[in-house]
Amino acid sequence: MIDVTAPPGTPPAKARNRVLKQNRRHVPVLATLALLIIMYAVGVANYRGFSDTQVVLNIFVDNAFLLVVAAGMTFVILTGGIDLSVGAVVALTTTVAATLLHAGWPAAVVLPLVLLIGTVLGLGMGAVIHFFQVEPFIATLAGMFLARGIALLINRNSIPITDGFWTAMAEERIRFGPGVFISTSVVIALIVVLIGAYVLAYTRFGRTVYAIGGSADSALLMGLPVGRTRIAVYTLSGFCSALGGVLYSFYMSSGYSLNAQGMELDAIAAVVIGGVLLTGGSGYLFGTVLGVLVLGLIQTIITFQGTLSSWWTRIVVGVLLFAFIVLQRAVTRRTR
Amino acid sequence: GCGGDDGDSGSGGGDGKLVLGFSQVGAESGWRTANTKSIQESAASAGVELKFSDAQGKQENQIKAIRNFITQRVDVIAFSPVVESGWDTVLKEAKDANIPVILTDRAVDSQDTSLYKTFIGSDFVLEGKKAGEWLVKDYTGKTDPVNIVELQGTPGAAPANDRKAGFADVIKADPKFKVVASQTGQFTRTDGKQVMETFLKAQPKIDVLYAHNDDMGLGAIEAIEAAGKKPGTDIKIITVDAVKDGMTALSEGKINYIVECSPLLGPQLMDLAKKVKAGETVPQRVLTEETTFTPEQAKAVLAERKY
Amino acid sequence: MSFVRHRLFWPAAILVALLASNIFFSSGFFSITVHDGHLYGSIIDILRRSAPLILVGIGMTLVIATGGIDLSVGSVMAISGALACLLIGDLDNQNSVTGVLLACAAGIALSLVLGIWNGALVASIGIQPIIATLILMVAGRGIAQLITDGQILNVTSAPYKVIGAGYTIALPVSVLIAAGMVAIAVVLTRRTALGLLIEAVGGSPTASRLAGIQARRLTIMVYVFSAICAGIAGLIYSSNVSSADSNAAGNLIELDAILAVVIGGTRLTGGRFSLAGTVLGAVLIETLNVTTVSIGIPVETTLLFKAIVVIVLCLVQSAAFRAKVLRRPSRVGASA
Amino acid sequence: MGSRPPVLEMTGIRKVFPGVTALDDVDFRLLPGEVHALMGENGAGKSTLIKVLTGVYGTDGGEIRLGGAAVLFGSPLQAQQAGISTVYQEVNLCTNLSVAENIFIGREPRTLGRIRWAEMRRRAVELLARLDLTLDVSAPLSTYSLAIQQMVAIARAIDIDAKVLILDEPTSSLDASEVAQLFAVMRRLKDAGVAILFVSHFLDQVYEVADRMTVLRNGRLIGEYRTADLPQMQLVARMIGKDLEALEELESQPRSSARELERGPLIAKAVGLGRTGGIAPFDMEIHAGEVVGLAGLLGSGRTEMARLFFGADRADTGHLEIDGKPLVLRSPRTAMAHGIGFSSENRRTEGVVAELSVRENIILALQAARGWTRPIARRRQDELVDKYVKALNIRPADPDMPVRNLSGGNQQKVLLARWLITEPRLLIIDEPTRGIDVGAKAEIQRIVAELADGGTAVLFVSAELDEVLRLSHKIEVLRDRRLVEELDNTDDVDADRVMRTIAGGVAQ
Ligand SMILES: Nc1ncnc2c1ncn2[C@@H]1O[C@H](COP(=O)(O)OP(=O)(O)OP(=O)(O)O)[C@@H](O)[C@H]1O
Ligand SMILES: Nc1ncnc2c1ncn2[C@@H]1O[C@H](COP(=O)(O)OP(=O)(O)OP(=O)(O)O)[C@@H](O)[C@H]1O
Ligand SMILES: [Mg+2]
Ligand SMILES: [Mg+2]
Repeated sequence: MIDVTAPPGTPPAKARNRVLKQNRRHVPVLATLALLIIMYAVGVANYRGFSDTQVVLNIFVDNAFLLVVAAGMTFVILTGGIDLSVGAVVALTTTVAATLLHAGWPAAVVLPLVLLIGTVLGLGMGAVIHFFQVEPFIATLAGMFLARGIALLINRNSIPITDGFWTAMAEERIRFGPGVFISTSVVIALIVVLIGAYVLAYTRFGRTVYAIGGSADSALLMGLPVGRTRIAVYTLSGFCSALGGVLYSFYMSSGYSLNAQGMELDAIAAVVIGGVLLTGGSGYLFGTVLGVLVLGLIQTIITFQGTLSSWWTRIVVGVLLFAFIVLQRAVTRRTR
Repeated sequence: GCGGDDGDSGSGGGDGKLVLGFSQVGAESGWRTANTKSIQESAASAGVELKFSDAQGKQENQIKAIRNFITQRVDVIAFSPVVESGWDTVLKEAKDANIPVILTDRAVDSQDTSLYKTFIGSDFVLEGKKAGEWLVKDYTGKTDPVNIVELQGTPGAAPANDRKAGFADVIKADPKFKVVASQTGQFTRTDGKQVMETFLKAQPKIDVLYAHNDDMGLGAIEAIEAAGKKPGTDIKIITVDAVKDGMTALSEGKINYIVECSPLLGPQLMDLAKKVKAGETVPQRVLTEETTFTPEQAKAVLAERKY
Repeated sequence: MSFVRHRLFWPAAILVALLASNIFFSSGFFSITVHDGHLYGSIIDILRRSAPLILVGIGMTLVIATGGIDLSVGSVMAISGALACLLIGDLDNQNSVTGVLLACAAGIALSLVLGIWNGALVASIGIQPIIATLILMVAGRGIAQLITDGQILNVTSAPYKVIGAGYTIALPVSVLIAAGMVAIAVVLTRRTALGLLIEAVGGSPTASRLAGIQARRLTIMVYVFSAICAGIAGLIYSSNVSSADSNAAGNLIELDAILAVVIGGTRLTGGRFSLAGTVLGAVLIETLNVTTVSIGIPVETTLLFKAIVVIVLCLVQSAAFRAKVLRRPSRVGASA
Repeated sequence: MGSRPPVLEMTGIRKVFPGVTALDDVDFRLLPGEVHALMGENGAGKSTLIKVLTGVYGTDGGEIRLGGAAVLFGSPLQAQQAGISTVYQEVNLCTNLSVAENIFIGREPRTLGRIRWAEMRRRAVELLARLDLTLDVSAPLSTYSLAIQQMVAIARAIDIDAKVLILDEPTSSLDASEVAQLFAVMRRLKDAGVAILFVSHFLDQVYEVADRMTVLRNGRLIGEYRTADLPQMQLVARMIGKDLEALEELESQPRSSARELERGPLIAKAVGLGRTGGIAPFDMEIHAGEVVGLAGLLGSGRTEMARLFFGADRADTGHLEIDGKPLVLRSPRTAMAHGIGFSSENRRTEGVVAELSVRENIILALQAARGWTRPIARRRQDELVDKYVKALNIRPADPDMPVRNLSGGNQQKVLLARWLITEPRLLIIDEPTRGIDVGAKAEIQRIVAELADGGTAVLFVSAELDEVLRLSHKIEVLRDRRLVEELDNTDDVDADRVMRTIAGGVAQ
């Protein structure tokens, strides 16, 4: 055995770096925010009426449901999974809600019921993924077919919602001044985001989500409840999709089995643009909010442009997305 | 508003030019593109400033676009609804902002008809009925059972639902007509062809094909030819739309009957927009000028079909 | 018993079951006749219909093996078909074989460029694959529509039609093309060291970098290969109906392709891949599509039927499920 | 000995993997307040026994009793709840989380479910201080070296209030001082009545802390002994199943020294090479046929130095000269093109590709160097692989076994074989003997010596100073990520002398 005559190694002066390091972890999110503001400024400079406060608020109003769905998706992606069923669950929720309301069921029954359906679907997918070790992609794809299949079976047509509560929620506006308002859905979405962010940062469940994303094997060996958490995450995503579906049906005042086609991609895109790694374990819910805003802002710019043909619309969306992502990448790489 | 003063986004009629905000469903078919073109061209020739927005097939995009038109204070809003339901809220907002709304191509199922000024477009149920009526007439006097296969549009889309319903409504009167298979061909040629291939193998005898649009019918024709049968003779074909390719096939006798669904709403829409803006009363519902075609009629008009 | 343990046993079993179920609904399902000098029958149809999906699937397999994903395949299909049809439409003599070949070459060349674009975004700029290819997925369809001016471009070229709807030596040309590409892919990956290096990069990017593997070049290569496969699939798709429909071509094919890859036993996290598995997966998916039509599943329930098949498939494929639910003695424990 | 009832008793344990019987009728007992060493060669089944015990794997037979009651854990979580705290062999932590979280996740201090971050960080700092470690506990764990991560894993385990503490090769990359620190903690816990299961291939360490030991060979129980009753040589004989004479030979290792060395031509020369935050600029020469050892404490920058020679990290000052020509190392590939090979200390994340087979892992670097268009013929692969599977005694000797199924030590051998077959001119090996059993370690040392004799330059990094002293011609001593001295390994250089330099006590 070697005789240790040396005094314990002097610790390197690390404290100085601490503040820097903390900030460094937030660079991707801050860069995204900065780019978002720049993009907004470009819009203001180019289009009349873009500087209207309501333009910004409309992005929230128009994307409240996406925000909620993406929040659930963030949890899933943070564990390194994916949930393709969200769009279909939104559609199913709107269809079921509209059908039941149409049949005269009271809102007080319909609302919890549709939320429950989404949650149970999520739970089922989570259970299949955990217990039978099925890849999340294929399990949630089956969930997607199932949810949309059921919705189609219930009704092929779009069904109007005339229920008092629903119309009230749809038309209720929280006004900050003349022509400056948000809808109740925005409030609900923001509450969801705040709760989600709190859960991720301050609860054992939230931290386990990050741990699983970092390394599920390690998390298991560290004695973390990997299975339970994973199921919970898909359940949560199912719930968020259902809630998103409810907000969507507020927004549309209708239910339709073909609603929200491709919303899973929008949600995934929002999450990833917001800086969450698709492999899991890294990113923030606030980033997801920014991701949703980026998508919303691109859409708004397109509408304000107002002269784009259908194909140019698509090309310009792609170009804006490209410019944004590349700049984001350049900024975060520089500071690393 | 404040901000930049680019000339290109001139709003609120200072220069007297009518500003029309139009939200299109998307560019999902040749029919739709022709529809868009018609509107753009007639806007230009009618001196209307057109704000065009493509919803990429999503209702939420369309609602966003309408909201944006309201914020930009256009003079008239027109749109082809992606689906029938769910427009009340945003239409109320338009009403509150005193912007008249015109629906094109597809209707909305709103209870409150004051939310829009008028609807211009086709009646899909009627189209299905016309298709059925031709069939009934064609087979009058015969008693053998008639096996029909149907190529439906995208499940859930209004034209698919209505064309199916209208057709079914007419043929149900006579029990000899039997729809032996009905599947979706997604309104596309490839799917039409592939589904028809399978029908041809799964069904021992097919007398009639009813396709919800020309494209699926054209795809099916290829499948029928590949199976060694003669479209139009061995299997009678009825389609809806009357786009140029369909009319060509009709004139060649490969299709037997086409119910027109015209995309050329542009001129009528501009007229209505001007009237609405001027405060004139307009009818609640304006039907597009449409007809039906037999092969002979098709030959006559084929030369002047542009779309 | 050893074939039961083969990783492709269960998908193959489902495939056989699906095929067999047809016999109850259409008696001639398995009959193959000679018709106009070529084979004719449902089985041939299935193979012919699978050709584009097989092509896109094998490209996707290699991309997924490196740990990536390619969402742009559908758009690349649309672009290549549109360009080829545009060029053929401009020919003085549409039946000129050289003209058609040049047009096809142009379509494939453009796909190659698009592949380089994807690969560069992923490997050189370091954007997450799902977002990098999402850009082309969105913008690409716009580009295709731009090429066709939003119309369906018709061609009346007999040589072109051969690619997607023609026959040589009694077999569909499209199937032969797909088989040829599969053969090329197999030779490229298994007769050279490409397969090993791709699996290493997908299995552990850090370890492969330290082993001296040029991950960047490999990554670009697989995206290029995927795009070329998609380009060829696009030609087959458009040639089949002698027209380019920018909107429908390859719509949502990325989902089917990924599903085929996963059914084939390649994991989405990258690493080990199986081209044979993907081919089986693609044929299985198309068989499912044909079966829904041929056994007369009503439109409203088609999705539900698919959902059930996918659910059964993913459960039966899961060893955990078989061990837990089917109560087969665990092979791990039983041997030796 | 029989007076206290065992806390843990495993009887007739059997565990079968496809093709391998990892454990066959193994009995094992753990008494309260003892340190019990589990001994055996690489692949003997030590880690498997631990994983069966803690519910990572199910058993194929046998019974486990904890405190007298039969138990069967379904997951490590249940084992942990029952009072078994475990450090598994490879560092199994979540490197994306902060140091503090890695220590406390699952047991965070909370009020009403809300994690008290500040308190958690404070307690983490205190706990690490007990192991004599000062870290920025809010930095992600990935910013620290493998050795530090190992310490963090230990910190996590000892803080769990447990009846049984299991440490599977916790010291494999630790330096003497950290080991001493760990042993102090272990003794304290032992005195408090905790039963400790300890696995290590360092016999000295085992004899220092263990009260009793259980020996496994090829998944079978050989016996249970009191440490005092079993001399080292006999232990080794039991482990490898050979007689004593064969062992004597193993032990008589040649000691390289500067005098014997005929220096070959200069191969690599570092000129002011350095990287901010990694290692201060340094100069160094490596000649053909020379073994250069790096010595230093945990985190002193040995790994960082080795990585710069390979281009695994980009240097931001200075440059490297190969054969007298300056070379900018942009990537490991450039280094390989110039005949440099590098086996990383972190075999799990930077070394083997778990999914691939033994064969594929071994030929990987050679194949990468040849490019994808020139595959290595199957016959040649078999030759190469067979040779090293035999030479390094890789077990099971099945080239088509996925590497993930190999025991830790065998994975390390595979990694080493990967670089040996590339026949580099300069071989950089960072902790090549980490987790390797005595027999294989001797073999690896012999191979290194032979390589040097054959004219290969070797840069050798090991936390085991003895090994460095034995093999190197020249020792580079590092302190606080700075090269402080270069010692020719002459007879008057010994561990003491090096330690003093490391500590910075004496100049000459
Ligand atoms: N998941 C697995 N699948 C198949 N075989 C396995 C698996 N895990 C371990 N083995 C085999 O079981 C045997 C025992 O391995 P184990 O990891 O227990 O060895 P060990 O004694 O811990 O060795 P080391 O000292 O190298 O860590 C080895 O032959 C190994 O190849
Ligand atoms: N005591 C410490 N405090 C803070 N950071 C440390 C400490 N020790 C090491 N590090 C970090 O760990 C990294 C790795 O150091 P390196 O791997 O070169 O050390 P080493 O000499 O190889 O020692 P070992 O591998 O035994 O830890 C360095 O980047 C350094 O930032
Ligand atoms: Mg072990
Ligand atoms: Mg080190």
